[in-house]
Amino acid sequence: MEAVTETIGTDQMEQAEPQAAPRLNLDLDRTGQANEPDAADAVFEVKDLNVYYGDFRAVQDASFTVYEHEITAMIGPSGCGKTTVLRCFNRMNDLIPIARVEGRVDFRNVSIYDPRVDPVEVRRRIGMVFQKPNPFPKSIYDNIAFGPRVTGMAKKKGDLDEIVERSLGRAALWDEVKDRLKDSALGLSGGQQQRLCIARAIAVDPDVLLMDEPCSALDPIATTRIEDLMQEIKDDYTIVIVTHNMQQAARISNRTAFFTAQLDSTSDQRCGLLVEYDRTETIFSNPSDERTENYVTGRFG
Amino acid sequence: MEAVTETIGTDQMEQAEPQAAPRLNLDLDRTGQANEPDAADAVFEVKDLNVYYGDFRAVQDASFTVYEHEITAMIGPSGCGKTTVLRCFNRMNDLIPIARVEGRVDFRNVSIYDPRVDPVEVRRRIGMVFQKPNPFPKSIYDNIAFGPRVTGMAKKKGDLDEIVERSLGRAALWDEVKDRLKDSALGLSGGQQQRLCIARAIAVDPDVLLMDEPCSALDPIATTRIEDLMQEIKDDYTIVIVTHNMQQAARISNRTAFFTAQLDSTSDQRCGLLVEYDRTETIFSNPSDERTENYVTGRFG
Amino acid sequence: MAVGRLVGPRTSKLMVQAMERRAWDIRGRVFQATLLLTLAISLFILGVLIVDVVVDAWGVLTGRPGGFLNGTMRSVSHDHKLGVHQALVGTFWIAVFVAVLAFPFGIGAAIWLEEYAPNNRFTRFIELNIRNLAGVPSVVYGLLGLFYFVNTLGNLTGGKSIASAGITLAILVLPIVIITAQEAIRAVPQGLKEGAYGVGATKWTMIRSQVLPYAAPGILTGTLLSMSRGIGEAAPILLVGAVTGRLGTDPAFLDFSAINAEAFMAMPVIIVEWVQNSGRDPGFAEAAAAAIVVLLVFVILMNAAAIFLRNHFEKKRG
Amino acid sequence: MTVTGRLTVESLTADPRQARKEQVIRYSLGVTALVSILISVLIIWSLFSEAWTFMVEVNWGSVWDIGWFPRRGIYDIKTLIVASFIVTGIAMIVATPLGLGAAIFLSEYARPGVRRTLKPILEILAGIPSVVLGFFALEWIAPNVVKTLFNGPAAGSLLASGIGVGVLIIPLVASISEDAMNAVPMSLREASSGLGARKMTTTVRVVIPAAISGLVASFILAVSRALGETMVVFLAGGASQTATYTDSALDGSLPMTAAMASLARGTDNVVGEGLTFQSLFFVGLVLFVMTFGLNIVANRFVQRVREQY
Amino acid sequence: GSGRGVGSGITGRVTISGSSTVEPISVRVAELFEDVESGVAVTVDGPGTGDGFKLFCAGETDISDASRPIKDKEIGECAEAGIEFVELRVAIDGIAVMTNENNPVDCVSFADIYALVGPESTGFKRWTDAQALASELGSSSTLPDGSLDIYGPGEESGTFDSFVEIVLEHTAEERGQDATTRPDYNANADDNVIIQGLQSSDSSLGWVGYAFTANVQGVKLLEVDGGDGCKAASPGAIATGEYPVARSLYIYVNKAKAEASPAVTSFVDFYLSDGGLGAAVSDVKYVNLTEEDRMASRAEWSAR
Ligand SMILES: Nc1ncnc2c1ncn2[C@@H]1O[C@H](COP(=O)(O)OP(=O)(O)OP(=O)(O)O)[C@@H](O)[C@H]1O
Ligand SMILES: Nc1ncnc2c1ncn2[C@@H]1O[C@H](COP(=O)(O)OP(=O)(O)OP(=O)(O)O)[C@@H](O)[C@H]1O
Ligand SMILES: [Mg+2]
Ligand SMILES: [Mg+2]
Repeated sequence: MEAVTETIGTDQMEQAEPQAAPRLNLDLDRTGQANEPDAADAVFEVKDLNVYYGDFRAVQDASFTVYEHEITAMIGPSGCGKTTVLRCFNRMNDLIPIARVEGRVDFRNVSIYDPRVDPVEVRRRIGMVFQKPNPFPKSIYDNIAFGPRVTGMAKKKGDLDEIVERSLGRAALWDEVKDRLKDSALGLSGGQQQRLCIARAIAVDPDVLLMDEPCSALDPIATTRIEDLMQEIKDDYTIVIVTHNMQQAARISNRTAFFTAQLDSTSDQRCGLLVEYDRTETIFSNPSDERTENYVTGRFG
Repeated sequence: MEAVTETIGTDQMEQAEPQAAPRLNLDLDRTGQANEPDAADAVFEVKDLNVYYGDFRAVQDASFTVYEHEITAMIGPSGCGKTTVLRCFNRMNDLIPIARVEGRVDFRNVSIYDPRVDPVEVRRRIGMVFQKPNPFPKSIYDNIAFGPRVTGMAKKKGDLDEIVERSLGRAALWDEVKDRLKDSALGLSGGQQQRLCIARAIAVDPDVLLMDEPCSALDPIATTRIEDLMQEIKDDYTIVIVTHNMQQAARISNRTAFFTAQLDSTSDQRCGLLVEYDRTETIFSNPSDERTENYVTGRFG
Repeated sequence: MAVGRLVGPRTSKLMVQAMERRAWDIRGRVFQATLLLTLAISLFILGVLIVDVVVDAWGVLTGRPGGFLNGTMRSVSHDHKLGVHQALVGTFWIAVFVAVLAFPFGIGAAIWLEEYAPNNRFTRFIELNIRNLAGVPSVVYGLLGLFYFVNTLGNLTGGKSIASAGITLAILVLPIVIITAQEAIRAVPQGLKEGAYGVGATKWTMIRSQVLPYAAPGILTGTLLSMSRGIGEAAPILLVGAVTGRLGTDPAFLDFSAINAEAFMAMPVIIVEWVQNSGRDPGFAEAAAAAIVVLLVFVILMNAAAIFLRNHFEKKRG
Repeated sequence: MTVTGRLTVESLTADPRQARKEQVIRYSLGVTALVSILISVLIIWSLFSEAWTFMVEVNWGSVWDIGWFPRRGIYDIKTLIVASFIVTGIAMIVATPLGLGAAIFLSEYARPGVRRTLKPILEILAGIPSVVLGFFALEWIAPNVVKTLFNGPAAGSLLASGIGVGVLIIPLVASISEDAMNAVPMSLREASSGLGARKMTTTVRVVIPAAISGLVASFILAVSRALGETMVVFLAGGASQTATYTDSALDGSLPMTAAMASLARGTDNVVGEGLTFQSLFFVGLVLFVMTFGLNIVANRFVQRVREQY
Repeated sequence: GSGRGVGSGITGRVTISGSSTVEPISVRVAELFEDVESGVAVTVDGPGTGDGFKLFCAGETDISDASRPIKDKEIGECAEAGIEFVELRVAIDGIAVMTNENNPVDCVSFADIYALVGPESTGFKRWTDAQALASELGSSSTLPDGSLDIYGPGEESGTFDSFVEIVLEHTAEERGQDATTRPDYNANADDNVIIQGLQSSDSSLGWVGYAFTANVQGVKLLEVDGGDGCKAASPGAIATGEYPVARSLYIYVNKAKAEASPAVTSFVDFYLSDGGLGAAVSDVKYVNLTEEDRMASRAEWSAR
């Protein structure tokens, strides 16, 4: 994790707060929606984010704000950098030695790339669910208990049992697995495994849930269950989801960020670009950028 | 290739010809289109096709007909057996030792699983383009020349040069690579590699081109080029394409087959099923099956 | 389309002819048969080897198996006390050294290289160095042992002792342990690591709770393979000075004083000794064959266990 | 944890005790990795220091003479090197066609079940200790192959030990070559079949060229292994502690490794008189440099395979 | 462990060093002895007769193996250290000098052998190459014209040492040469390989321990002229010393140590018994003493 160049010093931190305001006004003007969250509800503020893999710039100058208790979707063609941006939110990119992040990502007004910040603490608060369900090769119980154990959350055995039951319950999995908590998690179906991963993420009581195409490996029925689940839990968590599936974004999200991959004329490489970020209805019915419109109407991609 | 159980005896062959007719009338009735191809134009007739991987039935009882000089698309959620069906058309499944094909696939009235039929000859006539561009680690020239050489098509060096130029030309790649035919094909971009693979398939002058998600690894611009290319060459070839992308199917194909994966109650496994096969306009605007409608309108998947 | 368009015949009969199997793909068949032959010859020779050894060993092993395992080195082959006990004791202790030294260091190094090492020149240098060490001929490790453990550190190790031989062989197998452990660790799915990090695990917690359990079978495979290599190597111990000729003492297996005693024997070296003796005393050829069978039982069992284990887990994990 | 509003940097900093523990683990593991460097340094130091003494003190005329007689002060290194090359050459002639053929068969032709059975068997056989091959070469190959087919001596000879080493490295060649061909993506085979190529054509014109780096690597590694192989040539090489120069495979002689092993054997072993002890390290150094060079080249090829796919 | 025999329960150590030629006999006797007296640990070493006497006269060993009688100088050293000893003859080392049965040569003199295989013969490829040197050394033989293919044991063996010391050493020292053979001959530790080599060339020459020549085909034992005319090798001629390429092998026992240690005493008792020497000498392929000579050694020991 040491390979990431933390280009953002603490001195830049003080200037962060007045960031989100102007954009909000714009939103109001364009869509006429009055119940826009105010700046205090911003969970993430991304400003001039650039991510490099070695020399290759995967994401260029992205700036946007994620609001509390909303589902924010990121859509766009393959390779446009959606996953890359998402992984900046909990410093998961630290795990890729060649990845380098520039610009700022503020989580509740703290720059998470501040050198004093421990990425482990960040990930405690910002849970993640991956494209392919990745249960540990342990029992269902131990999968859920893993997080509370390593973070020292549960003091007593009873606490742990309670956390496991509550998390599985929230992930709508308790009834299906309560009789076989000691069985291997690998014996669950794909959809169950993904809900298990959601339960596992919930178990450490995070503030935010990041989800990277959580349904792409699932069948339609399992997908529906996960989507329902997201709707249920969004009152407690802030959710950021990457999806390939425009219909899914339209169905579940409050806000949508549309990325595309654009040929960078200087380097002759394709670089991810945030084209448009707005309320989901706007993106799908009245986008302001032609590229967004082409994409959401299926004219390309 | 010896592992496939060839369940279809030659004695079944004689009954093959009157197969496509009834369905054509139906089509006429439903869509009112008069320029429906007649039975003589059928390139593939698939009848009661079942494909197994070991004990697992991946495709169940598929029957449909592919017509000459058309683009036929196969769509459906992941794992529904699209690739499996496509690979039955040129006996590519023979390469998977555990794969077993039952039912019949007639190519221009010849059952290609007839024991007398040489799969090598079948593949000569029915070219294939794969999901991931797979150029040989040789020069561009040698990639194209490979097929003509091994099939003994080109008698003289001049012939070979001509075939290479013409194939690259047809695949809209000649101008981009004509000055570096001796360079390694691995140095080309993804989109160029995929066009190279198309050129390579064209070089042996096949009758049919099978394409398995040929654009899924490509960016929108490269995708557009390949789609244009398909439109151009469809007068000379019959094309069958598998795609994940409904928009693509709608844009380019004449006919669409919609597959889905359905839980088989007896084996508790998900098995691929052909839900509906019709003219593309019909599938997208007026499908007769509810599952098709749900899928094409994005209500699931 | 100018050049040979093949759509051609559309009627059933002609088409079938066109696509008919060429009677026999003679060249292909010959090619395949040749390849099969090479495989058969290879396995045949190795089979002959095993059969030859077992046949030679038959008399000794069926005649007096217990006496042979409990017997000691003798200068004539017809001595009824001739046997491999001293060599088994030496090999046992060498195995202990390998396990105690090579395994922890090797696995530790593998963890560091796969999970901690920065991606820089120094790391690449270490990796290259390990790969090269794995290719250094074993006899050169013998020189290393002779120079340092027998001569320079002779006071500590007891000179030409089991300790010297054990440390030398531990060093010899270290690169193999590292490389196989690295492979096992590399095979841990990124998803598992990310899953652990995603709920707030620290690096070491992640390694301990996810990487090591998942990689355990692979690491075990590597340790078994390197152990079998360690107990089968003769050249380094020969240089470190396993006794040739007479070894007066015959310690018990758990006799710790044997570790740094100035004389020892080991299975591969007793085989060398007896093969060489067979010139003046042909009876030693049988004794050598019997000792080979004893050694092969251990080595092949270890290898087989390792490879079975690896294949089993590979299959289980798809 | 429902945090609302602001958070402070402090709430996201690491627990210092935890951080220290992580640090200690990190450094301990780093130290274990450094051991490998230490070993290399030790090897090179021991080889060079003794070999240096040898090179300074030896009468260089005796390093190019009639044979290897270390106890008489005649250290004709060419005798050893030529014997090593003869053995290695014979070993490669035996192992390359057999190992490569077996590998191609396993990777391209064998049914999965057959492959799943035979590959592990080959790998198990790859673990047969070399003393066993030494015994086999002397007791079986010499009388049954060298004498019968080549009219050579029924006892040890370079030919017998060359064949023995060849048999020893067949599994090595087969296993690495098989891995190399297995690493060729299925998609290339499919592309070739899709164009109407027959299996043999696909194998010869697509798979083998694509795997060539790995095949070359396996060949070089096998050469290096054959050069460094000790016990087979020691037991079946047909010479004892000395060797007169010969370039005939039917004679007995001492390859480098056998010369070292035989110096070490015997009651008054390695101490010896004069430069005997040092000559051991001199030969070791020559051998080390040769195999080191080969390994570096082989690793390059292996690296190339990795980068390709 | 093994070898737990039923002895008289003596414990202790016996330390033996000296000639590498005698070493195999002492080792074999030690093995047989330990089978009976498992409480005694016998160590045997073979650095050479001279080195052995140095240790012996320094009081570091109980028994010294020797392939020649002790020299006056060594007697002096022992006396200085106050060490008294008994000399016991234990076996005879006879070496057969051989050639192919098709070779016309029947007898060679020490001078011929020196000219053919001595240090000055290095590089000689034919028998005739050695003619000049042989004549110079006073030999009257006419060497045949054939390629000179020499087979013998390697330098590490006791037979090599004996051969050099008996046949070559004297002439070599006179001529200021190292006491050794030419390096370029086919050395092999395996006596059967030496015999095979002799069989393979019509004009071969070689030497092995006499015991290995029993029942060999295609080769003949040469008569050897050690100054007293050509003598053929036979057990009798070797035992009597008539055949010149033979010598007696001895052990020297420290009297005081034997007195002090029952282990040493009983070991030597055993050494000289039929169960000791009687079995060991033929086991390791040396020539047994005649019955009278063995009795003489026992008498010597009893009379110490
Ligand atoms: N670990 C990595 N090393 C190098 N390049 C990477 C790495 N991960 C991603 N990239 C590159 O960065 C770009 C953006 O990748 P990213 O995975 O963020 O795209 P995405 O929008 O999530 O695509 P997809 O929809 O296919 O998941 C791509 O060009 C990709 O090749
Ligand atoms: N080689 C194989 N061995 C075993 N099962 C296979 C194999 N190939 C495919 N399958 C299984 O057969 C089913 C159909 O697979 P197929 O690849 O045809 O689906 P698809 O519709 O092409 O999916 P996708 O859109 O993901 O490419 C799946 O359940 C898959 O797991
Ligand atoms: Mg992604
Ligand atoms: Mg597919």
